[in-house]
Amino acid sequence: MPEFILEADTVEFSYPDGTRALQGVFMRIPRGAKVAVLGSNGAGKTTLFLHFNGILRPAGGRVRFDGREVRYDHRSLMQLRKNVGIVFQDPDSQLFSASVFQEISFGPLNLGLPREEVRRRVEEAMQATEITGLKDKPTHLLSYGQKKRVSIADILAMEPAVIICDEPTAWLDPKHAEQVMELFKRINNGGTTVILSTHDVDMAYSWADYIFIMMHGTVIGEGTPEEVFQDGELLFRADLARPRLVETWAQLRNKGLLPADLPLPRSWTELFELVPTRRAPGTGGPAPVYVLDREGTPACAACSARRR
Amino acid sequence: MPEFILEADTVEFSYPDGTRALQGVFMRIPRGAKVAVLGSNGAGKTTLFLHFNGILRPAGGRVRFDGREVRYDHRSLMQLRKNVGIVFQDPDSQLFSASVFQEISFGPLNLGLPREEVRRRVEEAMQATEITGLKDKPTHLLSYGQKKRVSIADILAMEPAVIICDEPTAWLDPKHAEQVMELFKRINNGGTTVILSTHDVDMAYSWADYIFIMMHGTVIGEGTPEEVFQDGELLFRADLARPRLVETWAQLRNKGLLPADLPLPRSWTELFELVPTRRAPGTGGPAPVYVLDREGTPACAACSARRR
Amino acid sequence: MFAIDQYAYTSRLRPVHPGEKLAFALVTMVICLASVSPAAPLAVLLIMTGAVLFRAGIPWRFYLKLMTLPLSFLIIGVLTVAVSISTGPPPPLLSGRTLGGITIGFTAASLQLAVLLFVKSLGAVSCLYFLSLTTPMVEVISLLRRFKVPALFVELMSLIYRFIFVIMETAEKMYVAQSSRWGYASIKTAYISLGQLVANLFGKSYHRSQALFTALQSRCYNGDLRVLETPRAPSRSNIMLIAAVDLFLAVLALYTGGGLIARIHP
Amino acid sequence: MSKKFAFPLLVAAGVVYFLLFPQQNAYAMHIMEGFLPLKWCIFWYAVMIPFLVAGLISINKTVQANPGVKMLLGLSGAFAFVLSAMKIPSVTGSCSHPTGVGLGAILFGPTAMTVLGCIVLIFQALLLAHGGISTLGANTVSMAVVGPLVSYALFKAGQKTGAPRWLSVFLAATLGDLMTYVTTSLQLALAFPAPTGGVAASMAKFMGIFAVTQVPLAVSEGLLTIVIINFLASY
Repeated sequence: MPEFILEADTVEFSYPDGTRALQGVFMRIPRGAKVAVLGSNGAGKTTLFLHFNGILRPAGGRVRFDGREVRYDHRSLMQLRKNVGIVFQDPDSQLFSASVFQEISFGPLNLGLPREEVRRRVEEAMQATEITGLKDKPTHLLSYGQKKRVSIADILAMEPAVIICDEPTAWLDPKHAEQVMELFKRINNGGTTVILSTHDVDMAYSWADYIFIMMHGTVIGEGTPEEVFQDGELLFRADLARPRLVETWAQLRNKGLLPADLPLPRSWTELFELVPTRRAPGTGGPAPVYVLDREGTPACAACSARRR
Repeated sequence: MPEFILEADTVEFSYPDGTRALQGVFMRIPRGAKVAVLGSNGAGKTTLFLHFNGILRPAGGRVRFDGREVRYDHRSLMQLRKNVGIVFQDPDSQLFSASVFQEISFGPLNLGLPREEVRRRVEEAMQATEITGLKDKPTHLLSYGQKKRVSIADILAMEPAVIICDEPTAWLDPKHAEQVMELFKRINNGGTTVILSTHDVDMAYSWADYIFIMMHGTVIGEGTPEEVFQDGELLFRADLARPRLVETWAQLRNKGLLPADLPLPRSWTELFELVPTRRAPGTGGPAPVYVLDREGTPACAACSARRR
Repeated sequence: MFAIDQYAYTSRLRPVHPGEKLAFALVTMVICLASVSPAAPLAVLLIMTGAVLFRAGIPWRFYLKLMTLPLSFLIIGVLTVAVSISTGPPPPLLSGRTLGGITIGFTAASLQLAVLLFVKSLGAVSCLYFLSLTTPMVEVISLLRRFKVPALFVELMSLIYRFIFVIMETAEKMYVAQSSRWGYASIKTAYISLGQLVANLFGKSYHRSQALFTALQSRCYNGDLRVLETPRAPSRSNIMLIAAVDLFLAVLALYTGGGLIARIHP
Repeated sequence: MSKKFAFPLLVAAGVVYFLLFPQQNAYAMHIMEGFLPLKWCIFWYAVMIPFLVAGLISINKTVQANPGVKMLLGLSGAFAFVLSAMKIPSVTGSCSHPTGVGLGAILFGPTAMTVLGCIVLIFQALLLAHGGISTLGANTVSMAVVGPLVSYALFKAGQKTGAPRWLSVFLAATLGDLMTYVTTSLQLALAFPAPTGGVAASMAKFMGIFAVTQVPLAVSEGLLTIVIINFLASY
């Protein structure tokens, strides 16, 4: 089995209006990985994704799936789209059915699967995205976050080998954004390769195994989150901020509050665990501060620190 | 002059389909303030805004502008809408003209102003929003961010006393989002009261003077950002996360690294300035770390710390 | 989204007064259509093509592609006019066949008419392209407003023009989303998907119209979509040039078209 | 080239072109720019104007009562334009563009369709290079007056007689389509009567030729319109 499930090899593409959207993109997606593609609006992320499932055809270069070059006859395209599913950014333009159940069954039905299999897949996809309760609701009455989940279930039900999601957390509040990212972690645990595009560096840093940075239609950098976000020059060129977490870590280390030889933490919890507690002189200890813990129940920070 | 420019006094409203969108909203907007209204989709923010300029008429309760109760005859409504402008969330359903110049001239013309005055206002609004260069471009060739600016200019040209903007940063990437927030700061500096709705707690925390939290059609909490975001119980009820900055500050204070009696910092720079430097024992000083400074030029953190 | 529209905003003739361009295109088209010999239409085709390629700076490849667009209609239409079918005694055919008492073929007159029709159509098409490739729709609509076309018609035109692009974009997004879920895998699924797409698009258009109405109301909309026009001064030299070219074409049409000639040599 | 071969060669060339570029027949029912003689252009403009004025007056009345209708009509017109720019897979295997005549008449009524249809035709000429300015009158009469009137009448008749909805929708869309094509053929025949046999013979020629593309298109559009109306009813 090839190491890379999807490859873009010097892919070129221009839109009819003359915009050179992709200018020789070289990108290889490791099988089974959690990949984030970072870049601002107009960097070419969405255009590249549309090449990955054959909606767009490269003007130059090649796209390979599972080691084989993509062909553009009807049959090969259908095969590719069965294996590579895209969740688009705006759920409103991809939900069209009267009910959530019908909506999710659209893909599997088009694949020509038997009814029983379609039903099984829809149920599973609804369970995975935690929307079973919405089964009979009309799609246009759902909240934005629910619509997002339905649009992910849409693709899950086709059981693709790769799932691509364009800006999954755009316009979600932090809480729901985190839930969606958890969902993609679970999907990835099931063996599916997951590719997300985002301009949220914090999210990319804590979620991804591997990161590509795109700009003006090319890949200008790639690597593990630690590599990418410690490369100041690359971030500067890409016009990206450092993740808040890395920034805070660097500042604290710089202030001498963290040992210099520890690896970068991947989550805030990890970071705060690294910071040693210091008793304020003259007081019996730090003042209690109310923080929300992971589950969302209010708890006294001092207490929960002691519990740990 | 009354202290509050806009007041909603136990406003009730139901949509024809029976949804009870507002259930006794009590909200008073301080004159000249930067106000953020926080709440998830469906909390009633947009419905409330439509009451503030008389598009919707409360089923119960009162709306007051400048201390006087709003009346719903044609003349009073026109007067109110002249003073309270709303920038809607989706520029594609606000911009009705293919010409940017004509688009912006619509509001001032409706106010019955002479042509010369209309022209002056359109020019000024385009300058303030930095879109003068787009004057001869058709709306459909603009990027999303540019359309957003045009939709703000639409309202600015009417020179209202209050400008309301529904989810100004939705769909914008972080850089453009920050530019838009800067724009609203400038507008506010000119004396205009600005009300924004958002579900971005980080943005609300660093931008607003005063915050309202809405849920299920009522205001469940209000106060300065410091007050609101230290009220763990309120945030929990509102299903909101704490801003990262507040969270980090609380953690550091809890670890005894920050004095307990200092006020909350309003920006990350402020926070890091509060953290005292500690020399690691046995080393000559902290190891240099590369960080991006505010202007985006790469700089050694240790050096820039020393420069300060 | 539409290449013609984009060229209209970027062509080198964009700064020219839209009234001059409209007048040039329409007067020239009328001369072309009124002409009864191929000479004037051919001259129109040449002049307009020259103006589009060299004055407006439209790439010739694109213009050529545009010229082939009406060809299928033109060829079929012209052939239909040229061919005569008769069951009676065969007319004086230039070329043709008789099969089972039905004669199919060309007559000299029909062939002549077909050739004339062919060049006249192409000439008129070049006038249309001159207009649409150099004059943005926003300015055409402004002209109509000034010509006292009913306000309702003009307002509807400007709304429709603005929202064509919005709805087109939505439709394209939906189409792409459906295609990536096998929506167009077979003829049957294609019909269902397309039906679903159109029905959704209609629903979205309805909701958008309501949102637009609310937004306009909050800007003191009182029933009229009034906007401020930027006045533009016409250029005297352009008007002279247009008059000269059209005068030349008119004389050419009259002189070669039999009008004048026929009266002198009956 | 000998005159003897001129005819078969030209016909063959036409047929080959026709087969090579089937997608370009999509808008075949718009009479192209410049194809009609000047006097017929004027004549069809004159026929169009009363219908257009009647449509505007009727819309104006509705708008006065309810100013939001103007936005609804604007969006509907844009919707109609986008619809006509879509491709439907035809029952014959090629692709064509729907006219939207039947759907528009059912959704918006025939008077509004005259105004919207006329504007859509202007944009098709100027943005897509289909149809034309000189032939706008003729095209409006066939696509935005006759077609919608026939569709609307058939749909209403179907409703009154209690025919199943799918049947009245299908008949309205298909026959509305076919009537636009008959009207166009008549317009062409009037402008170019055959030397022997006159208008009738010419009309037979045009109808015979365009039937190849238009009959399958009308059936496809009829089927699609049923699907659309069914989906609309389910929301």
